Amino acid sequence: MDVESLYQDIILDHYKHPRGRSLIDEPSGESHQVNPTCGDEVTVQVSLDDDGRLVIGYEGQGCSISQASASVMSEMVSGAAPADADTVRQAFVELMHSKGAADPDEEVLGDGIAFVGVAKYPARIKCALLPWMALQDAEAKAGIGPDQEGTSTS
Amino acid sequence: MDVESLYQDIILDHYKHPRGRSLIDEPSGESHQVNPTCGDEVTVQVSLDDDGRLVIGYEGQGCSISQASASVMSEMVSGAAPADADTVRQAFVELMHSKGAADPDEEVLGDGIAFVGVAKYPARIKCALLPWMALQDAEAKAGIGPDQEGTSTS
Amino acid sequence: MLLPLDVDRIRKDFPILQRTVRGEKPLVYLDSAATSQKPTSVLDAERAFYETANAGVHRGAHQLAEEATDAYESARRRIAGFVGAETDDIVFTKNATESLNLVAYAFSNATAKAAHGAEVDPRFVLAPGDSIVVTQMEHHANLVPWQEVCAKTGATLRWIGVSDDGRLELDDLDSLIDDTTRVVSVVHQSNILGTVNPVRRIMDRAHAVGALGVVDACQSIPHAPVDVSALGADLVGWSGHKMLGPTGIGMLWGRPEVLAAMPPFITGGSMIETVFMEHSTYAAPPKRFEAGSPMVAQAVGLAAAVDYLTELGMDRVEAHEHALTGYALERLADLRGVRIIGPMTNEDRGGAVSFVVEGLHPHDVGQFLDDRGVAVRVGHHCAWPTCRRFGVPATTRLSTYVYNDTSDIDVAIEGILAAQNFFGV
Amino acid sequence: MLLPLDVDRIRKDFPILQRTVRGEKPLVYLDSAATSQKPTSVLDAERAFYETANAGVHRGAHQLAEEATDAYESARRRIAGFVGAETDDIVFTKNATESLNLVAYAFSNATAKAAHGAEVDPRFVLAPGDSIVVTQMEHHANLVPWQEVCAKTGATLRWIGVSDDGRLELDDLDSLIDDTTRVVSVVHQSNILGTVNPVRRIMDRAHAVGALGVVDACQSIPHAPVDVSALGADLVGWSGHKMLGPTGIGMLWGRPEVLAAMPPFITGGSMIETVFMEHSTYAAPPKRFEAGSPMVAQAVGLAAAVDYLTELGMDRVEAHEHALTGYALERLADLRGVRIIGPMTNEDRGGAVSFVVEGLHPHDVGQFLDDRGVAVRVGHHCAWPTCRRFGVPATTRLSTYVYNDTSDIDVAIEGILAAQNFFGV
Ligand SMILES: Cc1ncc(COP(=O)(O)O)c(C=O)c1O
Ligand SMILES: Cc1ncc(COP(=O)(O)O)c(C=O)c1O
Repeated sequence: MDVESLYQDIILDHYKHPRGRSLIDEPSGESHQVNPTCGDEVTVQVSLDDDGRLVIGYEGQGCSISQASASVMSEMVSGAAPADADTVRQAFVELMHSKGAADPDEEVLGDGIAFVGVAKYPARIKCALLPWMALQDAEAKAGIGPDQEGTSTS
Repeated sequence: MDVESLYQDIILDHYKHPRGRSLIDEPSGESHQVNPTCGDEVTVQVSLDDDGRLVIGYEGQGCSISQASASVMSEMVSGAAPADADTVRQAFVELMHSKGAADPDEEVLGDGIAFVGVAKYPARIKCALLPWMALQDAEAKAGIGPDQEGTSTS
Repeated sequence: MLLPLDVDRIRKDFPILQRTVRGEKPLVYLDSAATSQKPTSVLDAERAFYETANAGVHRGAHQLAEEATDAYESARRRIAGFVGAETDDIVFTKNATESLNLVAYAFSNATAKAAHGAEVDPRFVLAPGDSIVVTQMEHHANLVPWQEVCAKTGATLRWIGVSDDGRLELDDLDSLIDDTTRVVSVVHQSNILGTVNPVRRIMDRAHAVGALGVVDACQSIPHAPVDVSALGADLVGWSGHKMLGPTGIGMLWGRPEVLAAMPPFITGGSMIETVFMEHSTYAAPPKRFEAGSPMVAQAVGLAAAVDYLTELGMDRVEAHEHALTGYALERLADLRGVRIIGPMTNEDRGGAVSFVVEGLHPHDVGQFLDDRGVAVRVGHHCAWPTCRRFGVPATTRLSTYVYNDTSDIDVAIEGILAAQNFFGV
Repeated sequence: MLLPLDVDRIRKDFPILQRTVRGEKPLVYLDSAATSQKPTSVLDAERAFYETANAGVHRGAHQLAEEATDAYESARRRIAGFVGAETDDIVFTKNATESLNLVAYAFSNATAKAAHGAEVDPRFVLAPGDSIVVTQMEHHANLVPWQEVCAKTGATLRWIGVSDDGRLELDDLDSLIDDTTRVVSVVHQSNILGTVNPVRRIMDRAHAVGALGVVDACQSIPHAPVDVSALGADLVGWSGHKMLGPTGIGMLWGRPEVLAAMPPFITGGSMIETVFMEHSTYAAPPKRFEAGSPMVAQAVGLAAAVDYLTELGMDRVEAHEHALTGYALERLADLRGVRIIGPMTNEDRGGAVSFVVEGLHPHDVGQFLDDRGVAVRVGHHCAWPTCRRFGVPATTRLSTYVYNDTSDIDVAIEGILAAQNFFGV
């Protein structure tokens, strides 16, 4: 177990070059989440486009893990149907609770698989989960849910 | 160290036959003391007679040690000049803090010397001191003190 | 008498029980209602924590901090499991007294904040005309905090009386707990009388009038299987040191919805969400109620204690003490001049047996027991109003645990006889 | 560099320092500002207490209870002596956070009781228009409780600002602390900046306007000789776990007259004088503030810790850490892209050294240190407003103690360089 297994290149890349990092106009839901231990912050905004697919905005400040996780999250769920986004979110949460023993599915998680090493560092799991918690909360506020009528087209 | 060294005959005698146990009319000072651990209670009243000597009243309920100590106290200080009573009181307090190693002076302490064994039982020291604390407090309330003008004739 | 627990084996786990007192007399420890002794496994667990994992919890990003956090939270999980609770519904405090104060302060704090315009859960806001109900057999820890709440809010304290045989007088329960009642807080098992109270019935009545229900389980959880969520209460407090655990740790269990509605008590680090100079927001329970550096080693030690108890089996612990209590009651009843303060029968009754000896002050009885190596408690047992109820200044109390057997009671009985003999009563 | 303490010898007394982390790397513990490690003598003292003397204190009349009471009170005496205090002016709490809350609650409790007609010391009664003064470098434990007091009484919170070099801005002290000020509470040594504040001057100003003065000495008492009565304060709080002692014990020192005037905080057993169902009266300090079964084993362990520190000599402890801090400041100043948050010089400064690395988040710095076996703290260190003051979300903090030497700092410096290298900043 060493620090390189935590900081995989994909994570560093998302950290240095965050994808889709900006806020959107008139989100239907927004959530600001803070990690009280270290002060990491992330704001996630959601709305649905005309096809019922997710439009995501986000912003944040914090460590490489929380910020890269936000970037990966945005990449994975932007344009996805809420139900699909939920599948990804659940897979990510599960990965974080795997203690590093999981064999994550790249089909589902995309670049999210790079976070497998994070699960070995309990103090960093919260960082990685922060944007995903914000996503869930923002969706709840917007009334967007996986089982919701008309929102899932899959 | 055994229980007989604690319960000397003098103590038992005072416990079973308390001397001078009653309240007085119009005391100039009165103090009610409680041992919060066990609920022992004692009330001590003081005033001065025309010769400036102590008149003592008391009442109480509690264990053999606290009640015998009140009886001995009353016997030793009734009719004494406040300064002399103070000498006795101080000698008694000192005895109680001697951890049982003292060789108490019967001249000063009278039956009080029987309490030498109590000093070996920390939980009982408070019992033995209770009436003497009440005496000191009652005197203070009455404005009677060892150094006080006119109150000491010795 | 064949007891459910193998006391000889158990005593080997408790180093202090090997010692002698008062000149080579074997220690007979009958004061477990005050505090219990600790098995080696508890001492080892605490020490191992300090020697291998000690660090600030929930705050560091280094390996020790991870291990310390893990030790602390795993302790919470095991302790929660022991009382049938969810992990996050257990708050660590320093003792049961703090747990009960935490609850009482929810009321006075909410009341004061509401008066200055803050939004608080109205269930915790009190006013003159409101009543708080306790019993006449409360430990001071479940009485004085409520007196204080009354002094700060204008609410009135009421109490359920105690009958001559040491039972709660529940006939007028429905008039005592009425529409004005906002909280009902009762002891599960009395530390002075030994009585086990029908808390479910009282909690149900509390809920029927919309009051919150609190149970002081200090003397029940160590001695019998207790599922906190089955008591019918909203909040339950107890201590670790009475259940083979270290000094300095207590617990509060709460229904999650109630904990979430409560304002914080002690505030500072670790219980916050965000802090500005002007204002702060608070973390969710249980953290909201755990300000400052917690009792980590103590939680770890207590978890080892519940493991030890679980291995013995709480059913058997209960049966063991029930048998011992029956034996003590019988032997005491046989003594001339001895009056038991509390239920004389062994039904709905725990192993704290209080008594007075005619013509002898409890302090003097205790002294004779001490002289024989028997450790009992004499005094009002922090239940002074209960003593007054029975017209006694104090009592002598025997209290048992897993390491006691009937021979311990026998030594105590001999001591009482010796005292009677010595004082000629 | 020749240090005043023989670190090699000292490290042998701390079992945890023998362990390795993250794959066989020797532990480099630089997180003592969070919590210190414990020498064997402390662990032995706690264990010996449990194995020979454990019993309820101040309550029993048997030999164990005597010995336990003696152990507890002798611990109080030694701990008092360590800070130049009278024994009875030391109150035991569970941590510094409780100590500071105890003080804060004196105000909110007195205010609420006065509103319902009780007689209380008017110094503790607050109203809108009154002010409370803290600083911008407080630990949450000395900030949030005062915010709560304000929320409950209508008083206003003010604070002394912090300059760019991490010192208190005292120029406008006389206008900040004015006639409206009722209490001034300041940290002696900042846990995030390392600054040692001129508390005497601030306390004197508090007293000049008739306010009470409180000092949070959590980070000073473990690291330098401190005579609590010489700080000019009325009340001083600190923790045991940061000074080689067990978790779960804190202290509050008070001027006897002030303690005597304060209403109780946590109420219940042991803090009372008499109890009736209707009302109770309270014991004198320190007991008034120690409700419930106390942290006996922890007090005993902490007394062993102060014995250990006394043997090292607090003057030498201070000199040792001063030298180490100077070394750390120099080495950090030499690094490219490292900004120290707090005083850059070693004057009036303790051994908590916070910094940020350009382009790197503290969490990532901490991770690289951890990977090399170095335990540091990253985050806001429970001083979030102070971080905001410096425009940083968090810092990395090295903090030293008696078991650290310059090689520990060297390993940390290498870790920072490695992090910079890895992230290419
Ligand atoms: C300056 C300061 N004040 C208060 C505290 C709170 O101490 P504790 O967590 O032991 O209650 C700390 C430590 O965390 C501190 O460093
Ligand atoms: C019934 C009861 N309630 C409350 C308490 C208080 O517990 P603690 O002293 O551990 O806070 C005790 C024990 O002393 C008790 O027996």
